Amino acid sequence: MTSATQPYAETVTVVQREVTYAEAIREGLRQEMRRDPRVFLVGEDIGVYGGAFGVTGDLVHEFGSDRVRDTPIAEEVIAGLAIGAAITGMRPVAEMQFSDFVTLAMEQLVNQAAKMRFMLGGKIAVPMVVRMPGGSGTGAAAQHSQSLEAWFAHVPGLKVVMPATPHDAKGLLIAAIRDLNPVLVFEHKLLYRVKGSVPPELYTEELGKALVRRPGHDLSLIAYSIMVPRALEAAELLANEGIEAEVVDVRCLRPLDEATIVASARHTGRVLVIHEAVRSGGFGGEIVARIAESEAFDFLDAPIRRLAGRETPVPYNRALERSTVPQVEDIVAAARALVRE
Amino acid sequence: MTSATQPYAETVTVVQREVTYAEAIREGLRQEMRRDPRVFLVGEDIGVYGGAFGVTGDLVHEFGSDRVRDTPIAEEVIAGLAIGAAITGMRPVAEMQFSDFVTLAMEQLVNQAAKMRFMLGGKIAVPMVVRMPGGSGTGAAAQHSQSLEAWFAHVPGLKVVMPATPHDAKGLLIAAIRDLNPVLVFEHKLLYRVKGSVPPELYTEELGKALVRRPGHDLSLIAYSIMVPRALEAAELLANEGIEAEVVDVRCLRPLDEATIVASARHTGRVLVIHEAVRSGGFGGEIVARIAESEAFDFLDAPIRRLAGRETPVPYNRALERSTVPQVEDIVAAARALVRE
Amino acid sequence: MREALQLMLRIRAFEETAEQLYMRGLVHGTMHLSIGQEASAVGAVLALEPTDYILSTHRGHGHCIAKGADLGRMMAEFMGREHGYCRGRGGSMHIADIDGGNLGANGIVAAGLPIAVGVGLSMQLQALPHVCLAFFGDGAANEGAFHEALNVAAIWKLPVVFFCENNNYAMSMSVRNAFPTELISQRAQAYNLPGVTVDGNDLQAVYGATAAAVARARAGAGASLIEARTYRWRGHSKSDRNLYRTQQEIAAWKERDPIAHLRTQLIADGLLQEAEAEAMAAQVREEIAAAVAFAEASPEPDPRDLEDEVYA
Amino acid sequence: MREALQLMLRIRAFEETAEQLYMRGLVHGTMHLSIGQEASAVGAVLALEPTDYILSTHRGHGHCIAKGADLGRMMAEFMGREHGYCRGRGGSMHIADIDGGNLGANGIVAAGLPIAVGVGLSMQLQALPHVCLAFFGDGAANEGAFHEALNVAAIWKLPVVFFCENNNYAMSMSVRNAFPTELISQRAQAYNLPGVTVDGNDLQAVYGATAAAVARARAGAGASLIEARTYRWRGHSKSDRNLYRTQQEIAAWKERDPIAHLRTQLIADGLLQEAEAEAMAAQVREEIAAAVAFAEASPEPDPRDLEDEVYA
Ligand SMILES: Cc1ncc(C[n+]2csc(CCOP(=O)(O)OP(=O)(O)O)c2C)c(N)n1
Ligand SMILES: Cc1ncc(C[n+]2csc(CCOP(=O)(O)OP(=O)(O)O)c2C)c(N)n1
Ligand SMILES: [Mg+2]
Ligand SMILES: [Mg+2]
Repeated sequence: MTSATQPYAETVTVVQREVTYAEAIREGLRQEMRRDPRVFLVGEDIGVYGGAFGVTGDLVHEFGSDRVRDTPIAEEVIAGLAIGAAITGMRPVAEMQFSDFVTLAMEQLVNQAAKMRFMLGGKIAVPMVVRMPGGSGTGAAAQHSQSLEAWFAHVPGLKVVMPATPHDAKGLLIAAIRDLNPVLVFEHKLLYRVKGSVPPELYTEELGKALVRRPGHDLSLIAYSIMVPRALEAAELLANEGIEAEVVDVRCLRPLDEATIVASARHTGRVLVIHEAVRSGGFGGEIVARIAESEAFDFLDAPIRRLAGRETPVPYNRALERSTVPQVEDIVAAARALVRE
Repeated sequence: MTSATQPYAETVTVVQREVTYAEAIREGLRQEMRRDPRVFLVGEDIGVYGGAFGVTGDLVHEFGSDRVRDTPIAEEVIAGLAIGAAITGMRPVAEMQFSDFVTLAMEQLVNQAAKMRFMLGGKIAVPMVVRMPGGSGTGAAAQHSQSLEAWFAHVPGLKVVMPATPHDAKGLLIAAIRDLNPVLVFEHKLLYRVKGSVPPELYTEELGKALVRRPGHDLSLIAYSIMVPRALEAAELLANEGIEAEVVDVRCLRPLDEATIVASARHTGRVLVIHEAVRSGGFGGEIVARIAESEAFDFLDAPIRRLAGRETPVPYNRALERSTVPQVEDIVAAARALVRE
Repeated sequence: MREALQLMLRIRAFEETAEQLYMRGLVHGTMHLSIGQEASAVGAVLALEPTDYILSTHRGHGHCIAKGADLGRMMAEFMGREHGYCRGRGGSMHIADIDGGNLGANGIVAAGLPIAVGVGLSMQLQALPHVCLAFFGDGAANEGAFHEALNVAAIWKLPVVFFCENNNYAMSMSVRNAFPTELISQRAQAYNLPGVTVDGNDLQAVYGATAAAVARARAGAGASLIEARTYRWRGHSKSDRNLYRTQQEIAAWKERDPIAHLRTQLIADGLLQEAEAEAMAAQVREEIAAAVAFAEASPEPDPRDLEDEVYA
Repeated sequence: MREALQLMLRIRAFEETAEQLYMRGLVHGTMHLSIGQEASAVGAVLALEPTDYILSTHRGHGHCIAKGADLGRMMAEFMGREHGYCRGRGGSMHIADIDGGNLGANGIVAAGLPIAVGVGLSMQLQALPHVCLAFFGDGAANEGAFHEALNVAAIWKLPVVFFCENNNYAMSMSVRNAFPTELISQRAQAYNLPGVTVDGNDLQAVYGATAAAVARARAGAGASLIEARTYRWRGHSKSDRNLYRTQQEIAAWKERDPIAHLRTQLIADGLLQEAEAEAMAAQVREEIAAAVAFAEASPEPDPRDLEDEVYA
């Protein structure tokens, strides 16, 4: 939580290698697997097929089908076996092919992985990772497009990571693998092909640390995952209108870097919280509550606003689908309205 | 949403029959099953055993084991069969023996029941109910004591009911059974033995309507389920100190009666949101956000506060367990602090 | 049997056209084609009455057509249009034809099986004579839902037919690696249910096995498991590069084309003339062209009041 | 075998004492007693090496004692005290003895089975010679997790022993109503695993079957399913009024007391004298009394820093 005293991301000045979010994940997995023989991958079609979204790619060729392990379609066992392996010396990285399928693994993740350490009086650690592609935008309809991160942010014992950039996709993943707790990483399908600068070496990004991606003083756009690049794009457009938005990338929902969020709210006095997940019961409510409960409350110049997914399942048709999730223009409009309040 | 214009519950003046929350549920089931042959009950040990908490009691003797149907331990099928029966003419009322076991039925409830109508373009309705005992206080430890309602309040297509009194346990349940949508009813284990006045006839309570259980002007205690009686008890103690708390019983998390909540916040200017579920990611965040986004924002005299479950799994030891969940004295203390802010 | 051939041709043509539309960028989303599996879809559904139910899968176009769905409304749904079966909300993976007894394709593997138990129970409780046939893949047979559903259907003697289309792969996972046994139908024994394996590319074999299971279900004798061995000619979905199987294997299965097989048989049996077969194919092509035209003429759905459609 | 008798006596005495403590209102929570099932717990665990793992169930006191747990720390946990195995956080349903290879009781039916797959896989990946034995009940065998776990353990030939304690009831659900087959072990065939049913009240039968399965697992030949037929004398938990079974049935099973059976056998075989048996029982009573004293002397845990213990 050093962010409060160090509020702005350092500006990258040197030209760096650009790789996609998916490649960054694969590179992180490859490097960590080379470093640590305890790490193995397990999931559906992650081997020869290379993963439904191509994330694991050719890893099976380097590490073999023992360490890049295809399973039958059996999500409960995928989660459960990660637990069993984690508590007996391994470092499993499991994949749910779509995050929607985690509905079949809730018992193992929530009742077992999250609680085991606490229930057993601290006698055990459960160092495992579950990677899950989430979000809409690919026409995959209601059962393949959800954003369910809020559920897990509600579960003590789990950590929840939402990387927004290729850099974070790699660094937060490595940190997650080395973490001694069960960590869920929600990757956004539409980000997989987005490029960004990624250091070629192994590195970690601290779990539980938000980042101010863009400084500003007129309002705070608090976002995570795909809503970060959208908020940054919106901020550029807003800047053309003379509105300087500060963009905070939450990065990790549990543990949550409340200090950075509250500092930004206090600094700008106007807050728009943005996520793709359905608004009601979404994690945005938690962020709003943290601000509303905090010392920033007295510095607010307008009601806190949320911009989030509509109160519907995700529809198939492209225009319908697009309408259910905040787009850049929606952020611009909501921000504009907020600074006028 | 008539609540905004009719903010206070009518005071009950005639002496009424007192029955327990569990009896009220059973009576509601019995009467509705007599009225509507499509209604049947399904779950583990609900027949001869009478239910793990004795809720279904002797119903099997009146309706037989076809309509009060014991299942093997197979939560995914319990949920799924309710869906299949609901879409082909029946009115299933399924039970999860403990709400924690719904982790095994998330796929059916969230991906199927909630979305079916929408995904199929409105061609179908899924009139089913899932009853689930939740909450802590019985020494059942981490896997039998959770409060998971926030998850479902995040899912469009589901309705989520949290009855706080025997009256509501019956009336909201009947409404849930008659509703054409999947409705989840979270019953609190510690409430099962609590008595209250319950009309002997069949009646429904509207889903999606909050109730001001006690008027007051110094602060609003916004609560649901077991926290309602605790808030009312706290309000009595606070009244002795000259603090008049208004107690709002949310009753239904989805649909949410925002109008009643916002009206109370605006009226008192100070809000304490209370629930048993873990604070982070809990539904309290949603309630706070609704207020912080609303016109009540300008009427707030203090930051909105939440009082909720600690950030841990529920421990076994009685004192530990008690410490993880808001008690009457915690509400009194938090309310007192809030009015002084 | 001529009807069967026509249905199979219709499915093949639908799938090929769907593929073309997809290639031409006219479809946003995913699709799972059932080319090569037409006999299992048609053979199974022909053994049902119109008032019986089916539950379908992500690879569901064939089931839907076999159950008598309107091709135009299917195509419109595939293209996400307002006049599609789901008004463009569901797409390929969720096409349903409720009035026709198709309770819907499903995007979640094995998810239809617990629902089928409920449909069966509902029939039993209402003393209705209808049967529920649940399609699922080989991959689905390794999900927990399969086990729970078959067990409950067995103990309650529900009128359900569990119909497994074993096309040898669950995405890239070969049945050789996913199953410790040779036959999926063998699992029926664990639930004391009849279980048979049939050549899923042989329309009559599929029909026969299903008819027996349906008769049993309708007679109140309970559920059955059928395994139909077949093969999908196309990749799992459009992102599939077929790295997990050989071109040789695909070619060998194409030799066993269920449509050619039935056609040859009907002609050999004197039930069909070459010319009739050609006419049938031509007619199907027209039907599909009309379906595409219908779909293309259908308006885009309106995003405005989407929230109003979530609840009944 | 004398060791086995001692362990069984210890379990019985622990359970009886637990029950008394509960009756006296000294325990806040629930408990599931395994009185009558001692031979299955002990017979199974005796076939393991100390370095092997077990996964236990809600009815887990017996498994834990058989695996060599400290009675005082168990009793302290049961009473929710700081010196209990879980520092009072877990209670009866979550007692674990990690150092002793007991990875924990579990409050969720069948939840240990997927975890056991992971332990087995972990051993295989690390080329360690240890075996994982997962206890579960008849009720658990109808959960989806059972199916997924057995299938995956089978295809990967994991060193796991699936040990089903069939005590004829899952709470109030009789196996007669919950299963369409006579034998649960028959389900092994669906996964091409060896499956046997043994008299769970016969220590030697249990031991023999388990030893064979363990040897197979350790040799790299894969998993097995064992069904041990037994009976719980007490209700499912304390709220049970035994409405689903007859007193007659309970009495008949009490006649088949596994402890009396082994004791008689040992004496008949000349491996034990009456007096030794008495001395053993007396010693066990002392152990349990000491365990209670230890538990009662153990402090109550402190609620203050609970949040700090959630994460490693
Ligand atoms: C629960 C679940 N897990 C994984 C997937 C992703 N997925 C979709 S289809 C499929 C393969 C299904 O194989 P099978 O059941 O054999 O059907 P087929 O595709 O061969 O027709 C997979 C893994 C899913 N949709 N649902
Ligand atoms: C998933 C799940 N469903 C239901 C329960 C409630 N429950 C606890 S034990 C039990 C019966 C278990 O039966 P069985 O597996 O035969 O074990 P036994 O109690 O007979 O030892 C039930 C229904 C649970 N704990 N977990
Ligand atoms: Mg397949
Ligand atoms: Mg049992």
